[in-house]
Amino acid sequence: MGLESPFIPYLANLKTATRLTPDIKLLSVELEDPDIRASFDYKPGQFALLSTFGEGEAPFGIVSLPLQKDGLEFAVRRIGTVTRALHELEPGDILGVRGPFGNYFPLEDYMGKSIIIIGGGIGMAPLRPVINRILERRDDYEELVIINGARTPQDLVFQPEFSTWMEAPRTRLELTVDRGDEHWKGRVALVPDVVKELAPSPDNAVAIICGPPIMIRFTLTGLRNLGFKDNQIVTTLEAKMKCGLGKCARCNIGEKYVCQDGPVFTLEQISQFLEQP
Amino acid sequence: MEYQPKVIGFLCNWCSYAGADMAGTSRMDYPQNIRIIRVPCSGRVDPLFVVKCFQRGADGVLVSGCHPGDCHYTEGNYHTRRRFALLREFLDYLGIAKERLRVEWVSASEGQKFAELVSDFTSELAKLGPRSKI
Amino acid sequence: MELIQQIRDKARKLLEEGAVEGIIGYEQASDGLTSRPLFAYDPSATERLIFDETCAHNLVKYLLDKKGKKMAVVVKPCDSRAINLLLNEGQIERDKVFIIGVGCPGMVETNWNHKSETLQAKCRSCQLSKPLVYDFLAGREIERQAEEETYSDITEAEAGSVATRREFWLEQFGRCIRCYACRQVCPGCYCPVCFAERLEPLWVGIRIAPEENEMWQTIRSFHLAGRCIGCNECERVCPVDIPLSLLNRKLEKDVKGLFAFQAGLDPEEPPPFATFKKEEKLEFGE
Amino acid sequence: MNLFVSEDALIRWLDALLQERIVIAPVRVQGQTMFQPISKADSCQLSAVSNTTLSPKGWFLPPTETLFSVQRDDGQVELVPALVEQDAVLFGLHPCDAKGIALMDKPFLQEPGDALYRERRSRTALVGLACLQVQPECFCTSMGSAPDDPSNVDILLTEVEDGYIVQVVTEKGKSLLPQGLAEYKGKVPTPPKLPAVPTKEVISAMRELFNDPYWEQLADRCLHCNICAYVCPTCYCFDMRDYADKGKVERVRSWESCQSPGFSLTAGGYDPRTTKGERLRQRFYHKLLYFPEQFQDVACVGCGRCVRACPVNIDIREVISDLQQVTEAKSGS
Repeated sequence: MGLESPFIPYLANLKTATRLTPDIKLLSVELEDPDIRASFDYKPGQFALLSTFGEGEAPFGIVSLPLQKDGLEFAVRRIGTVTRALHELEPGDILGVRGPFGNYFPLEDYMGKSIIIIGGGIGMAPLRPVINRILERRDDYEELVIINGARTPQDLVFQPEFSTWMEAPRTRLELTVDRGDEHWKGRVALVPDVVKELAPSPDNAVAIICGPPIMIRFTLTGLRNLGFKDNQIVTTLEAKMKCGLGKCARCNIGEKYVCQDGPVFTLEQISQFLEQP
Repeated sequence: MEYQPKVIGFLCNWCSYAGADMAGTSRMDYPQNIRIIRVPCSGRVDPLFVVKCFQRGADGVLVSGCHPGDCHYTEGNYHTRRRFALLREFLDYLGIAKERLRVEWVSASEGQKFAELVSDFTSELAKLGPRSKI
Repeated sequence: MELIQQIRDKARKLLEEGAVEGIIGYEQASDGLTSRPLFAYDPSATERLIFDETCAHNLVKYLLDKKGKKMAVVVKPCDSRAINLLLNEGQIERDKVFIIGVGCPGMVETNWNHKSETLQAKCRSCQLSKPLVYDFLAGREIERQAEEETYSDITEAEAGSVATRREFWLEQFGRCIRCYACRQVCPGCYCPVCFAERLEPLWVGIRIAPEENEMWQTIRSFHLAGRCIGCNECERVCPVDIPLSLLNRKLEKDVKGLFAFQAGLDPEEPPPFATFKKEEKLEFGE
Repeated sequence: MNLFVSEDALIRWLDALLQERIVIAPVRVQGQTMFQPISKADSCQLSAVSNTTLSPKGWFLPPTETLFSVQRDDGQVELVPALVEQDAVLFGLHPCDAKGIALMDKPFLQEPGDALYRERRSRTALVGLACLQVQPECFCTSMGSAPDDPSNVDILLTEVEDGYIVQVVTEKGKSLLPQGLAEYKGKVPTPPKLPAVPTKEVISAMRELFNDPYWEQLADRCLHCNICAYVCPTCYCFDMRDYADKGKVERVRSWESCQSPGFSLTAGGYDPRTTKGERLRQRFYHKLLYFPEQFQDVACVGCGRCVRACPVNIDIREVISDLQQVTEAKSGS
């Protein structure tokens, strides 16, 4: 029984760890084995299970784009045992990567449409590769509206990329925070209110939303009031995961396995789940 | 390699830890089998810590605090006394000899007593021999 | 049976008057021989209430799932000690519980689809003719001709060597599959996050192996020291028949010996680890 | 073609098997029967009547196992996968347990297959034992199995006068047989009859029953322990975590159950199933609806272990018939 057990991760080492917010770090990871690195293909929306040997594994969306020079990137919020260990890794340290798992955002189907991207806090992480892929092929898409919310200004994620997003053609970046501070000059409002205010048109548009459940619930009503149908609204579900292989049933919601049938679902699909997440 | 018992010592910060410190500063040598863990009060030592020490392979555990009545927090060691009177009996019943768990009162000025206590405890554990590992 | 009819009538009246939102009692199990807990919310369901010598379940723990709701619960004398325990530890409010007390003939050893004639060990030494606390007594007091609890099995084990006891317990703990039924059934086990589930620090861990099982059983039973009321449900529900009462009764005997205390007799008296006596020596010299 | 093995020949056969294989068989332990590796033939307690307390799934998905260990030397890290060292034979399992193993094959062997599980399966022969009598809570015939169903074993034994009929099912079984077994020409005992449990009709109605208050009421008496999942031959959920012990790191897999408090709780605090009713419902829906939709077979073999072991008598047969009444009441039929 050789190494082909799907539970054994690929070895990788940490190249860089940049702090994005007080509790979120952007980890750039390079797979050790060159053949695996070359064949490790994925699409925006897919995730991997990262291992720190001694704690365990946890699922993280892959936030880089494939064949990007600085390897696989993950935005990790420090919240449990594995994330604490990931935050303590130094460049050069060894970790494990299993994946890529799950389905992905069907960006090819969205060509020729306007894209509204709504992210709350760490919810921006799985949306980043979507934004960067759209900017890579900007002409294939109509309007691009990005609404990025967070609790406080320093909790806004991916700040180094705001300027590139803002200057991209036919692209609009709206930042908002729940609570400002003395030198925050931007918007202070909840994400659902910003959506209501910007009132993006549902015609030939797709909304991709990811964030804390409360934000999603209120933003959904806003989008539906604006005329968005459930098959025009897409999200990526957060669930407890252990194997990523559709075996341990931890992410089993209704008849779906989030690790294999998801994590990306349209609202229409989710509304047909027997069990509501 | 002659059997060296592994001893874990939970020492209360105000009395026993200071006593051990005094033993050190006045050059009293005592066996270095003991690994000392400083706790604010002997009352802070949860039976869970002691059982975990035994599970991870300790041969002996010492819980040491201020003499009853001198506790910096007035009643910490009264609780320690009750807890470990029961736990000692219970562990013996479960097959961990009661001699392996000792509760002693060592004040900040009793460096000598601490040194003697550790060497006496270590030799007693050496006689008992290693615990049968699972 | 007159006792059963009294329980049913009282339960029906309580529900019809809206005095309680639900009744927690016993009904016949699907083997037609033993019994199982019943939750009755509408008066018609009270017809299924029964009480016989197979109603060993301690229903008091279910009150913890119904906090804030006024419930009636059928309580045997031994179960009533769990009421006192939970009152003493502030887990239930007395005015939220209507206690239907029953004089108890003693419960028999049962298994699924099997009812023996022999009384459970705890019942052979039980001296309680009626519950210590109740709002209504169904049936009548039943004088118990109880044998004195001498803990003979415990003292016999204590007389053996440390090595034999170690071997005995390693074999018992080796069979534990960590289903946690002993915790889930125990009225004294209600921590929001049990120490066995904590990840940081990892006190027990997920391995189902002798070492971790020993850690689990040792600390679980020690957390009941001076709190276990001897309903022995943990031993009854254990799927691999580990003699857990040998742990609980050892602690019960020592707590009586060291602190002259028995759990669940008086809801006001503080349990042994919540108090102390300055002058007691407890074999530590001072 | 049925063969015959006498009682003594069986003992000799077991001794022969013990020379080259691990033999797991029912053994008496503290008043219960458990599947355990045996060291000598006569500790094997074959019984054509009752079942073991725990199912034999523990041989293929052990309560705890190491998936791989991490070797660290001067910065270099190597992941050493756990290996299956020896062939084995699982002796004396009843057809319902054999079906349970076949059901567990579906998720574990589905690509990407679990290599450890697959290796153990291929290196373990299954010698089944038909049931001559059944216990009151058995209902295997309603779940696609039968007291004499040979389909999931390599050899099926059936107890007769001073010995056993030996029905060879697979090549693997044939290779295990001792030499010179005579042909059996006698009568094959007819399998006992079992009560029918209306599973098919109920499963089709389960979609509409998801939000029925029945589940919340049923869960009132549930203790939320893991007994039903751990005794069950087809409950296979597991947990994985690392163990760092004195410098050695191992990734460990252990049994887990959807009744446990943290089963679906994420680190961020989100949990789709927080109430008792939701968790109890998940167990029945995974067995009777989700697994069948994913693998076209019900994840229950009717062995009756959960019925016997549940401290508060949550009886899956009663749940199924209750669901039927609830559907009839709903549809007014």
